[in-house]
Amino acid sequence: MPDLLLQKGDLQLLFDRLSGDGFRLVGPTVSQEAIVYDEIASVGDLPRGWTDVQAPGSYRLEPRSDEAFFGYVVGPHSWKKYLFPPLATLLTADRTDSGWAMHAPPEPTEKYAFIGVRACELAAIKVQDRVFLEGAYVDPIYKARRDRCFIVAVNCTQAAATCFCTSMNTGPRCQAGFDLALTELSAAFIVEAGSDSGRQVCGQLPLREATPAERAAAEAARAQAVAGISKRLETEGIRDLLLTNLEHPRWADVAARCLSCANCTMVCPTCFCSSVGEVTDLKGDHVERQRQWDSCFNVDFSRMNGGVVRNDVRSRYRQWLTHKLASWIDQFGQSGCVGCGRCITWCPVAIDLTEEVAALREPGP
Amino acid sequence: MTAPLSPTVGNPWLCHTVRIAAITPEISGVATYDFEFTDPDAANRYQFRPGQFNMLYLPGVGEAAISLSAHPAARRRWSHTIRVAGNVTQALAQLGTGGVLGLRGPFGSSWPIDDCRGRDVILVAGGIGLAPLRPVVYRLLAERSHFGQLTLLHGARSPGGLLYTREHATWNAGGVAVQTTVDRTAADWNGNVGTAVVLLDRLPLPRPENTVLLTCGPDVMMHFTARAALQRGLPASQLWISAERNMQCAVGLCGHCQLGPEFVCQDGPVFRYDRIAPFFRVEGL
Amino acid sequence: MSEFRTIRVEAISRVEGEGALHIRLRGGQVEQVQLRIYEPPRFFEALLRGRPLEEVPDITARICGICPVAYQMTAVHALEAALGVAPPPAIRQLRRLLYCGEWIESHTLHIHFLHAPDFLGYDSGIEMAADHPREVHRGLRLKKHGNQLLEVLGGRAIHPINVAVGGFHRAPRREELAALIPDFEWCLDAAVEMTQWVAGFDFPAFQRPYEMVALVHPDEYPFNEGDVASSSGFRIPVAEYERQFEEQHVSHSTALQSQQKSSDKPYLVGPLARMQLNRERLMPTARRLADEIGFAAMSNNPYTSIVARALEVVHAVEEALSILKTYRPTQPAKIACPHRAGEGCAATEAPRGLIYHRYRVNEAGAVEFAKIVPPTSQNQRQIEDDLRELLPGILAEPDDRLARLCERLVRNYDPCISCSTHFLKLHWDRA
Amino acid sequence: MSTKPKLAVFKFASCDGCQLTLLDAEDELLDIAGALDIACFLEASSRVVPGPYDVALVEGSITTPHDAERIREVRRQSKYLVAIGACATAGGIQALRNWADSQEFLAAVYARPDYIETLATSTALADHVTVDFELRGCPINRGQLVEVIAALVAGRRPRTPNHGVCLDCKRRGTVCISVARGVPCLGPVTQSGCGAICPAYDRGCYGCHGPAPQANVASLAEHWVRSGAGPAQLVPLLRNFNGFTPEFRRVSDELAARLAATE
Ligand SMILES: Cc1cc2nc3c(=O)[nH]c(=O)nc-3n(C[C@H](O)[C@H](O)[C@H](O)COP(=O)(O)OP(=O)(O)OC[C@H]3O[C@@H](n4cnc5c(N)ncnc54)[C@H](O)[C@@H]3O)c2cc1C
Ligand code: SF4
Ligand code: SF4
Ligand code: SF4
Repeated sequence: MPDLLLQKGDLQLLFDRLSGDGFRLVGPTVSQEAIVYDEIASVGDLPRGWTDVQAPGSYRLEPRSDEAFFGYVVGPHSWKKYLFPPLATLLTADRTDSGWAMHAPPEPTEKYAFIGVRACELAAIKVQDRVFLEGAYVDPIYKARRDRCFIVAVNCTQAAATCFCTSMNTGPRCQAGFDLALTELSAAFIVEAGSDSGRQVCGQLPLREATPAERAAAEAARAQAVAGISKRLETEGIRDLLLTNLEHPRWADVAARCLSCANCTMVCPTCFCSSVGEVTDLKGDHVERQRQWDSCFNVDFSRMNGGVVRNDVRSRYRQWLTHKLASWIDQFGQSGCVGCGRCITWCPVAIDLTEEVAALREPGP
Repeated sequence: MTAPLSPTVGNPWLCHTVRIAAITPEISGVATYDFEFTDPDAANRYQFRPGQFNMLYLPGVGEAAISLSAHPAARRRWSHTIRVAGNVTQALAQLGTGGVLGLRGPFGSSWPIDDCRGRDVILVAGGIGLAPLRPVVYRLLAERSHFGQLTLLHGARSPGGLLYTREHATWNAGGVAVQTTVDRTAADWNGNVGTAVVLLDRLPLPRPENTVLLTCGPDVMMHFTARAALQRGLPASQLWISAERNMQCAVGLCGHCQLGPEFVCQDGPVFRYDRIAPFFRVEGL
Repeated sequence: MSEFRTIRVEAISRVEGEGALHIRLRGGQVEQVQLRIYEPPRFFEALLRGRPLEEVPDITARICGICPVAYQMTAVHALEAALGVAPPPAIRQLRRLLYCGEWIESHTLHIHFLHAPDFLGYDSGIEMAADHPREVHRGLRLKKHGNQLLEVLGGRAIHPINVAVGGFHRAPRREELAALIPDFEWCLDAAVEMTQWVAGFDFPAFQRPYEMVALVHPDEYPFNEGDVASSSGFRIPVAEYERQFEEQHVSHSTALQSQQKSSDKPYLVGPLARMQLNRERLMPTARRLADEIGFAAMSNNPYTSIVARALEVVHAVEEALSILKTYRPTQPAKIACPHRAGEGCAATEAPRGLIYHRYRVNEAGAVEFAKIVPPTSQNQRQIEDDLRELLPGILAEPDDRLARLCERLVRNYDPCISCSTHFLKLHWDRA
Repeated sequence: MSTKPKLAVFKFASCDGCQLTLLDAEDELLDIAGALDIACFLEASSRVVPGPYDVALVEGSITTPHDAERIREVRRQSKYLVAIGACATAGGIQALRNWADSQEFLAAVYARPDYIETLATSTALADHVTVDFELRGCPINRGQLVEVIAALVAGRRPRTPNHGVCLDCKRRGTVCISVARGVPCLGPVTQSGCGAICPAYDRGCYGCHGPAPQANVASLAEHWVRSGAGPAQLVPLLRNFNGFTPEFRRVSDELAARLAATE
């Protein structure tokens, strides 16, 4: 299918089409002085005219000089909150005369269309697909949500100072894993379809084939993103580098700065750790088994009979970095990092994993 | 409305319900529980391999990973030997015979019994670590003629911590030489004093290259056991350990049990030593 | 020694905080009545000095967990006066809404757990629930919705986190408040029923010539604003409060007590005083109900304070509902409050009565001086005075019953003893 | 005699907010009263059953010689003693006196300071007696209190999470106020329990539940100083309801010393 052109004024028609097909739209909106993902009703909810300025430990929402809908990079939220909800009920148990009656929670009825998924985020969804769908066991909660979602990707036309998708081979160009992908030009979007459902939706929209000039403009816009990426993570031999340097002095150095607050793991679109807890009434007759996001940065995360395994910040930071960038490769055949830069921006004390890796490349004294 | 579940492998969070059929007190704070499935179909389907574990679920209290200590050929009733450690095990200890709880499993890797054929086998167990090795003992006894010299070295903190002592005579008679030792001696104790590693050091090893060692116990104990075995000439590929980590899902989805690149719940708990050694040795990993 | 009779209530129960009562009779005459507050000193006025003024609402909330909003509201108004700023009506309205939540919560707690058991003969609301399940469940639910309002608007019910000098840290979203409307509609009916229930209690015949003091406001039932007025007829701006009233250390007492400067006389603050001076400005349902149940314009019987409280719950629910229904988020939620050196005071109406704060701040935005007059210290002398009046008529009663009757009288005032910011050493009279 | 566990509630220097939390558990209160014998709870009941008690919930800090004695008596009377709230677990807001000249404090508030009998410090219960469980917060969280009671009734260890506020903040989808607006926030070093309300209401966390385990307060403070927040701003933030906990105290003292050196 050739590249198609959607006039900006017709973006709402795409939204209407998806709503008409029963999708609830979630996309970028401005809230709490950031661009966050939330349910949207119309193009009016998009962060038109806003952008983000990011640096290690800092994010600022700022107005843009133009009226771009998607003129920002990535914010504090990722799509995992819809696919792998921060809180989910796994099981309910009710006391009966003969013991317990246990039930799986009902499957969700809603289906979501994600609007504005970036290339690194497509990669992150793929990473979580590997974790939740492609192993020996399938997570029913993730699967029920993932099976039903429709993805409208957007190609980045700019980059933040914290982005390094080019190092991780995940972007900025959306290659696969979407139903539709848009590239924003000043007056229109170039639309690519990446799936049958995407092509079907295209068939119902007033699209025309893009001219070579328009295609070139899109190419140029996307190239700006590539040009804007300044951060780099050297991935050559990274698995062995990290796993053979488990006693490197740098771990103690970063531990002096790291707050072990878990922010990096919360904002990371691929981190998947969770804990299970019991929620009961006072009599304990009705019980819900709930799963919540958790993090390897929490002291109790590795608690077991006999004590806590990772009982200092050093071992916890080491767990995070080595898992993300090294042992993830053993476990899932790919890196756990997609280069989105969130953990750098949202670290309250500006720790930058690319700098930590660079330091680990230096031999210890 | 949600339909009552028929437990399947489809949703790894679903539980079977099991009833406590019998409780056998072992040592102080430890008892063996025999469970029966309330659903006969589930009972017919259920099988496990020595070394595997179940997640036992007490609604409102939580789940705990517990190894099967049953005979591997068991049908309809499966036993677990459980030490009171915290919330779940405590609440379980308060349930009597007939008590009903949830069970998911079996999960995890198993002891390499097939690799043991034709070889000498040493089992080294520390305290409750003997529980997951008991199914191995049963298998070795059942197929005694397929194995060489069989030894069980069992250590505990004190004489009161030695497990399954009432079975030791049968095991000895059946061809598994049981040696016990304690860290701290007591008035009526005239056996060995010291760790199981001391017993290992003293054990004659006629053909180390043809000996398999399986160990389960506290991390430090397994550590020194592995070191001693290597020094005695056992190849690292013939040492196996069973690791313990915090587990919440038991199916590789929650991240808690990672030990380096391994998920202890699915890649373990039983690991070949040469695979796990680079990580097992690192403190706080 | 036989001519002495000492009655002690070592710990008055079902009041907020802990206090003791000590009465000494000599030859059939009441010689001494002391309401003793043994809340250890917490030095709020001293520890506020040097703190950033923005922290004052958070810190003063901790004076009392039962009416933190009263402390927060009084503090922000006094500080805004010191800084010479005045938040716009939209913010005022949200502040009234927050106060509604606290009144509902605090009043229903007092009615069901502390006060009603006295009328119906129980030791506690929990025991009362066995025989009066409908009333207690209704009360619990009313209380819960009061707390929910505090939670939505204030972040949490005890020590809300959303109150700021200049307004609120964040204005609630419209849906957040709108979601409360159905429950508050239920609350209005429930509060009316509750009022009818308590109005039917048996009230001991006991009348006092109270000097009643409360804020008055031309168009509102008072929460945050108004002049200080009295049933004897004076009306002064809040800024003159300290000229009219003073806190004193009187020889027979152990705590700082407020009294009128000119006359040396005690006075009464709280729901009875507010009803007395502001009945005309109750919301329509509350006002109609007050007439229906015949709540006299001038109730000088302290036992009827439970009815006044119930009527104020009706009012608070009704006013909350009207705000919830028309609410649109205000932007900004907080006005700018640039630092400057200054001094300011404010009075508001805590559930248990008038509360007064005065602060001096410097140009760096730090507190230099703080004065806090909580409601209970103002009522304390009046309580002792009431007891002196009550005692001669009940002296024939055995000690334990006499003590209970006195305790019951004290509970009329809903005293919140932990809010006594000052405290003096006790001298136990073992006579 | 009932065989239900006997519960007592005691108060020391405090605002009553923590014990009020029990009465604020409107949905559970009557069930709690059914599961436990509320043997001594002056705020709610005139009925006082003498000790010993199975469980004591103790609110407030120790600030007078008399209270230092009384807490020992409470300990003797109680099988399982739970300290509830920042006053009881850290000395509370009134522990600010611990940095001050207590005589001067007295003189500032009272006309006759010689009448006041008080200690120079406000300290946590654990500084005086053995405490079996500490429930943090100023005030404590209602859900956590109900969990503690439910756990005690069921005979298990209460499940009150130990992690920092940030985790809850992110779970509820709040944008980090510190990163997105440069507002100093104690969330990263504060223990969870409140539900991360402050950042959700557009303000920084001020540490109601005290330091999280292994909190790296020094690194956070250093970061703010580098980003331009002065010790004058940070010292009061740390010296708050939980200011006297060792983690917050150490760093606030260092910052205060730095401030003094520059003055
Ligand atoms: C693969 C595998 C197999 C196992 N097999 C067996 C077996 O066969 N038999 C057996 O008895 N056990 C076995 N275990 C161990 C068992 O799973 C643990 O002992 C488990 O923790 C018991 O659960 P619990 O809820 O009773 O204890 P938990 O409540 O989890 O408590 C465990 C320990 O941690 C402490 N603790 C927990 N939380 C805290 C906290 N917040 N603060 C301070 N201390 C805390 C407790 O005091 C206690 O010492 C196995 C574990 C694994 C991983
Ligand atoms: S590790 Fe950091 S950069 Fe990598 S995917 Fe996670 S948040 Fe993004
Ligand atoms: S172990 Fe840490 S890095 Fe790995 S998925 Fe879990 S939280 Fe993320
Ligand atoms: S900890 Fe806070 S809420 Fe609790 S009693 Fe003390 S001041 Fe009140």
